[in-house]
Amino acid sequence: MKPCKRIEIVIEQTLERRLAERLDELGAPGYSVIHGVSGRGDRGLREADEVTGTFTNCIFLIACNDDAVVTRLVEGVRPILSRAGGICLVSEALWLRH
Amino acid sequence: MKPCKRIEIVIEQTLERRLAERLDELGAPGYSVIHGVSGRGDRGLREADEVTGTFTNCIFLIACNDDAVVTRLVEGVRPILSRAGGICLVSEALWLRH
Amino acid sequence: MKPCKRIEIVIEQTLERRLAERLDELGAPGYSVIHGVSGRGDRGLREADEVTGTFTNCIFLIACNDDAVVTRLVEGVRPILSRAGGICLVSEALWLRH
Amino acid sequence: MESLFLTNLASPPLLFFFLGAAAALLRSDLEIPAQVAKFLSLYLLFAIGFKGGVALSESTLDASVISVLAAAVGLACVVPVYAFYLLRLKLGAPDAAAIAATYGSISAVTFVTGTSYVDTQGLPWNGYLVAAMALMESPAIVIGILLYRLHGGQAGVATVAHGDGGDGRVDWGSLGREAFLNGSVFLILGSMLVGWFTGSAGMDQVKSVVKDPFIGLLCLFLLDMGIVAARRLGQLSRSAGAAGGQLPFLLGFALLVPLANAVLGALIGWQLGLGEGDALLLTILAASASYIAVPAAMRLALPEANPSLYLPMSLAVTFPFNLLIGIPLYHQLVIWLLSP
Amino acid sequence: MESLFLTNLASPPLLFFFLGAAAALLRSDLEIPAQVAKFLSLYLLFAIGFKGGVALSESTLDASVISVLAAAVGLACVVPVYAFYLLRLKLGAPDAAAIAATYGSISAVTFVTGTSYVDTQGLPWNGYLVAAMALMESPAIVIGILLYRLHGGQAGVATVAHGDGGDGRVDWGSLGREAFLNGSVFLILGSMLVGWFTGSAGMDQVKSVVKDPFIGLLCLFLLDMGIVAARRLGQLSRSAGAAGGQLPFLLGFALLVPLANAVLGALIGWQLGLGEGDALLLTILAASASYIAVPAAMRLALPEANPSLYLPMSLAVTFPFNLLIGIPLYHQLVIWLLSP
Amino acid sequence: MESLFLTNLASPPLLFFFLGAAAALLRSDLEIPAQVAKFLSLYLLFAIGFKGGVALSESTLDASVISVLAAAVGLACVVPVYAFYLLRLKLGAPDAAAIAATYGSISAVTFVTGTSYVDTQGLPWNGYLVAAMALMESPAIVIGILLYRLHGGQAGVATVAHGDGGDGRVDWGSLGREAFLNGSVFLILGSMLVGWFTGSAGMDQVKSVVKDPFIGLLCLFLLDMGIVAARRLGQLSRSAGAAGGQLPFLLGFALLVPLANAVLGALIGWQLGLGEGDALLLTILAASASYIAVPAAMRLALPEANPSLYLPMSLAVTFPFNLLIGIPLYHQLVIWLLSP
Ligand SMILES: Nc1ncnc2c1ncn2[C@@H]1O[C@H](COP(=O)(O)O)[C@@H](O)[C@H]1O
Ligand SMILES: Nc1ncnc2c1ncn2[C@@H]1O[C@H](COP(=O)(O)O)[C@@H](O)[C@H]1O
Ligand SMILES: Nc1ncnc2c1ncn2[C@@H]1O[C@H](COP(=O)(O)O)[C@@H](O)[C@H]1O
Ligand code: NA
Ligand code: NA
Ligand code: NA
Repeated sequence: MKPCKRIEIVIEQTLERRLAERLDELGAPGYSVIHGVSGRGDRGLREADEVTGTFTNCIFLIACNDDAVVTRLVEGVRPILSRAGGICLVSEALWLRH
Repeated sequence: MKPCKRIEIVIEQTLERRLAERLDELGAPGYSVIHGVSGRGDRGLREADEVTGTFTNCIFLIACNDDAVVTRLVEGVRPILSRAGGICLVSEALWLRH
Repeated sequence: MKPCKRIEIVIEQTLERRLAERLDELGAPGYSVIHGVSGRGDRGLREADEVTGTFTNCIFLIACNDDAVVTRLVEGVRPILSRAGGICLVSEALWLRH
Repeated sequence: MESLFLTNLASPPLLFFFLGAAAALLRSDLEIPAQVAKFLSLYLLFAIGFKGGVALSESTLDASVISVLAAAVGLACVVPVYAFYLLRLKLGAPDAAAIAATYGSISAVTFVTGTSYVDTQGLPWNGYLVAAMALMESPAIVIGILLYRLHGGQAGVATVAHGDGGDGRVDWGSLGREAFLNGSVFLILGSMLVGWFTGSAGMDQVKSVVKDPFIGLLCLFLLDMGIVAARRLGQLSRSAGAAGGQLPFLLGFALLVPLANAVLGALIGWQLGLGEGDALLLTILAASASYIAVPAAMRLALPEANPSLYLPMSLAVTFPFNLLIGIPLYHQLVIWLLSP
Repeated sequence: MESLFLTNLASPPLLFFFLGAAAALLRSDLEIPAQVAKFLSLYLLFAIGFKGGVALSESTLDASVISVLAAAVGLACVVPVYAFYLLRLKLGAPDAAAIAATYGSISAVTFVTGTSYVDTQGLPWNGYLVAAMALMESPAIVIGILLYRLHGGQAGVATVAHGDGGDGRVDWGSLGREAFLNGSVFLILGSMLVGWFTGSAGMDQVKSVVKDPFIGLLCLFLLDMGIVAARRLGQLSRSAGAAGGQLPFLLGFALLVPLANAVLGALIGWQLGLGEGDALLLTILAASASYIAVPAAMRLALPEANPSLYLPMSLAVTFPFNLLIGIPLYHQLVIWLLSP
Repeated sequence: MESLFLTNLASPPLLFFFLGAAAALLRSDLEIPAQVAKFLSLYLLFAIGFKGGVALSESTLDASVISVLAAAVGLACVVPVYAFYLLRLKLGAPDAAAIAATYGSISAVTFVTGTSYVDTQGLPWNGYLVAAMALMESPAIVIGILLYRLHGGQAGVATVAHGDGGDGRVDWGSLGREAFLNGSVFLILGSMLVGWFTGSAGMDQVKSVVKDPFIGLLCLFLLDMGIVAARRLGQLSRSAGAAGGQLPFLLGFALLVPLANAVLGALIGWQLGLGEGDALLLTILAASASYIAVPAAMRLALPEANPSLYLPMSLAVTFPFNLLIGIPLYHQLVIWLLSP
């Protein structure tokens, strides 16, 4: 088990592919994406009820044990979030090496 | 990045709307909801396999940087959980301000 | 509220039932499973787009307040992950007793 | 009589239900995806509602229709009351109330399977029975909650039961919404209205969705119901055990109360002079127990009732019993009552 | 004229749209699962595309067809321009551009409902109108972005608008992909190609999916659209309020611009000498506003535009208006223009 | 002969497969929602199973049928053995075993597309071929695992391979469940039983689900398969590269082994004196490789085998090859063999 950061990003479904490409560019070691997430935030209710994905969210989970990469990821997604909405949380965890 | 609490609540799908309304009343700054969650707990297996939502869970994720609100939220959802089942976890995180 | 560990496991959808049975055997107090998760890792892109579940992931979330059980769980899932891929993260949280 | 059972047995929907149950018991990973299963249930309500509405538009709404509807609602109000007091012999107020509501209400899928049985038998039936079904869904929910308030509302956990406000008062607004605006009740009633309004011209436009694929899609839905029912059976025995060895009582209830209700329904149908098909459908409605509308509403109105009791009882015991044995048995009963 | 409205009113798809809206307004929990709703929308595009392609394969592609397609594309290029300058009177460049693109493009579901209206009226129509629809989807997206770059690209947030690179340049590759390879555009065009290639022999193989259940499935899809539209209405008034009390302006826009576009469309149809059915469908296309293809593309190309403005305007105002009043009104207009 | 290819090319299911592939290659965001795609696959198994069962109920189960079924199972046992030793030339035991199982088993969707080809050609075929298909699904799974145990079970990771217990023993219970109670195997067999039991009376009740929309829904499913196959192609080349430059070998295998198996299948069909349609379907079965049942089972039984090899090989190479070229080629072969 080694220490790592857990980055969670809630973002609009329509931007999933773009964020994934950005994470690849920025050197994320991997990521997982949860789909069909609804929610409420500054831009009001998003009920995940609509066929375009415009009112649906997804959640990215990124485990990263390199702090330099973590900083790069966070700074790299910041402009996307400030333009398109969403949130980003960073927390501590231990990563099981198998 | 500012410190915040991450509240996670696993609750039955049928109670999603009610919990969301309660969170609004209690002043949650926002929340995200993951759907179609299965699980096992004190009340046995819940296989997310059934059309009423009675045996399906959802997960609420709430980021909140005001500790007074966190306390209010936790106390406010406690009676729902003790009557209807489910769990609530609170952990530390950093919230990216964008 | 009592301290506990939050274990998160990302694993292939096809192995969901097997992991759940393993967790039961190992004495997990409960778990929640998020479905339809896509992602990228050492084994490349998994787009959750395919009918067998072979390229789809799920996420297990386990709250456990007994450290001995946590160790047993982590050691018990390690061989599954090393053979089938996936990741396991452990973090700290508080568990609301209701 | 034997032949009624055999015809019933050879019906694809029934066989797919048991195929699903077999899959679950053998622990196959066969599963209908949850969102599609949900959609199939909505489809069945949509189709049966529309068909009923069109049939209504073609019949005249006279006094005899009104009396059938009134009798149906009356039945749906009486059953939960007697069931509640019966259940209180062994169970606490929340569980008794929830199970009583479950058996007082009806199962749209049982009704739908009944209509396909009646059609296969070549018996005519009237569209207003769909209206009767829709009207029978909700009253038991309200009555169950009322009985609970009357008999248990004062104690313990119950004081924070409604509206979560801890003040022990019923939130009638949301109770009404859960009883009458429940998605499945709303969809049946709404589709019935649309069918009634657009009549046979409307039917011509949608019949290749509403009519033709009905039995085939019912097969696929029942395949899923079979899987789910078999999974829940084990849960029932565990939960009933945990609740103090009530399994025999609950199984007895789940088999005998539908029979009693069927007798009530058949007697009403006979008294009102209904035809064979109509009387049989009313009997099936009476005998059926809800496993979609009521459980969803009960989780909101009465979360302290254990869904591992009421849901498996109706879905995994009463429903297959009605499908396999009940429907032909009730048919026999109706034939016998109506024969001169 | 009155009778056109009444016929329209008695159509099941329209009534299910309003049933869905009623469910949402009454806060029923009725809901079509998201993945199924998405699939129903794909089905409608697949079916209308295939039908159009088969119809194309049976007609001759002569100069008159080309001129209709050219006029349709022309319309889809002109509308966003005038709409943008109109909107700039009250809104910032991003919102003006996104709304202009929304109204310059078309709504496939409105078109599809229009074809079922036209069929119900017994009017013949030509397959190339499906091609016109497909061609009208994308240009407005590109023009909307261009207008935005011309009029707002220099300021503030906008400098990091495209490609997220912060360099203020348009990423034409991904813009083109979002405009022309958008899933819904691609599926209509592709199905049209397959239909055109396989012709009536292909239609024989798939007609019980592509034709027969079309209106019934449209009912179920519109039920969902009604639910979603009613939910979004409230959002529109909140967002428009927050944007500085623009609600009356936006509502006026959402009702009057479609009317103006309808007049343009009808005039073009008349000038080109189209038949009643074709002219009506072209008018409906002109009047319709996108709520599937364009919103999805706008979120990628112009994330600073507020989707709580453009999506509810087209889905919750213009769409029901066209369904309920627009289609029969445009029909009246077309009859009046074409009558000698 | 050319005309067989052209007829095949003009079939909507095939064209929708390539439309989906084009969407993925052009990076369109077109996608069938996962749960619906899964349901469509279940639908196809349900429908083909039911049809086969009804056909069985109408034919007599004589010695010739038994010998076809036995030959089919024999083929499904022999193919994985020779394939395994061929693959071991270049690959480790786990990958060799998994790929051998994949090619020893069959693809229900290829079979289903084959039946629609055979129907389009106006050739009659017998229901017991569905039984043959169902019986050919599982043996290769068991044989693949046995070969792996025989040839690699002693080394490294493999010692904790089964039952995760680290004791190196095969868990026959769960292996059997994965091979024979696999959801797709179970659904075909079960639907076949129901079809066989209810016969043509059952078919009358469900034919507007089981028969009429079959090809149209196959189009939508193949659209999705095309998208997925094109996405996986890139993965295959990356993984095969990582596995030591095995891409040419694996591509050759994925194209030539099906051809060899087709010849085996056609010879058997000819020896057993089958009619043209039956012999062609048996040939198609032999040539097809599993991408639903086997991959799911392999992930459980042999997780160290790399799914980025065996899944893309069967889904993205062999499947489109069979669809586009294989089926008409095998038809030609069968015509040539059967011609006097
Ligand atoms: N405080 C929060 N906690 C959890 N999720 C949030 C929070 N704020 C926003 N979100 C999620 O992020 C999405 C977009 O947020 P926003 O851009 O603020 O509207 C919302 O729909 C929620 O799903
Ligand atoms: N220890 C746990 N870890 C993670 N999830 C849990 C745990 N206990 C319960 N849950 C989730 O909460 C749901 C309801 O729990 P319960 O009311 O204890 O049956 C379960 O179905 C699980 O999804
Ligand atoms: N660093 C990471 N952060 C989050 N999820 C990951 C990470 N690495 C792998 N995963 C998830 O685990 C799955 C399997 O990983 P792997 O076995 O490495 O291919 C991936 O498809 C992702 O969903
Ligand atoms: Na009842
Ligand atoms: Na327009
Ligand atoms: Na094969």
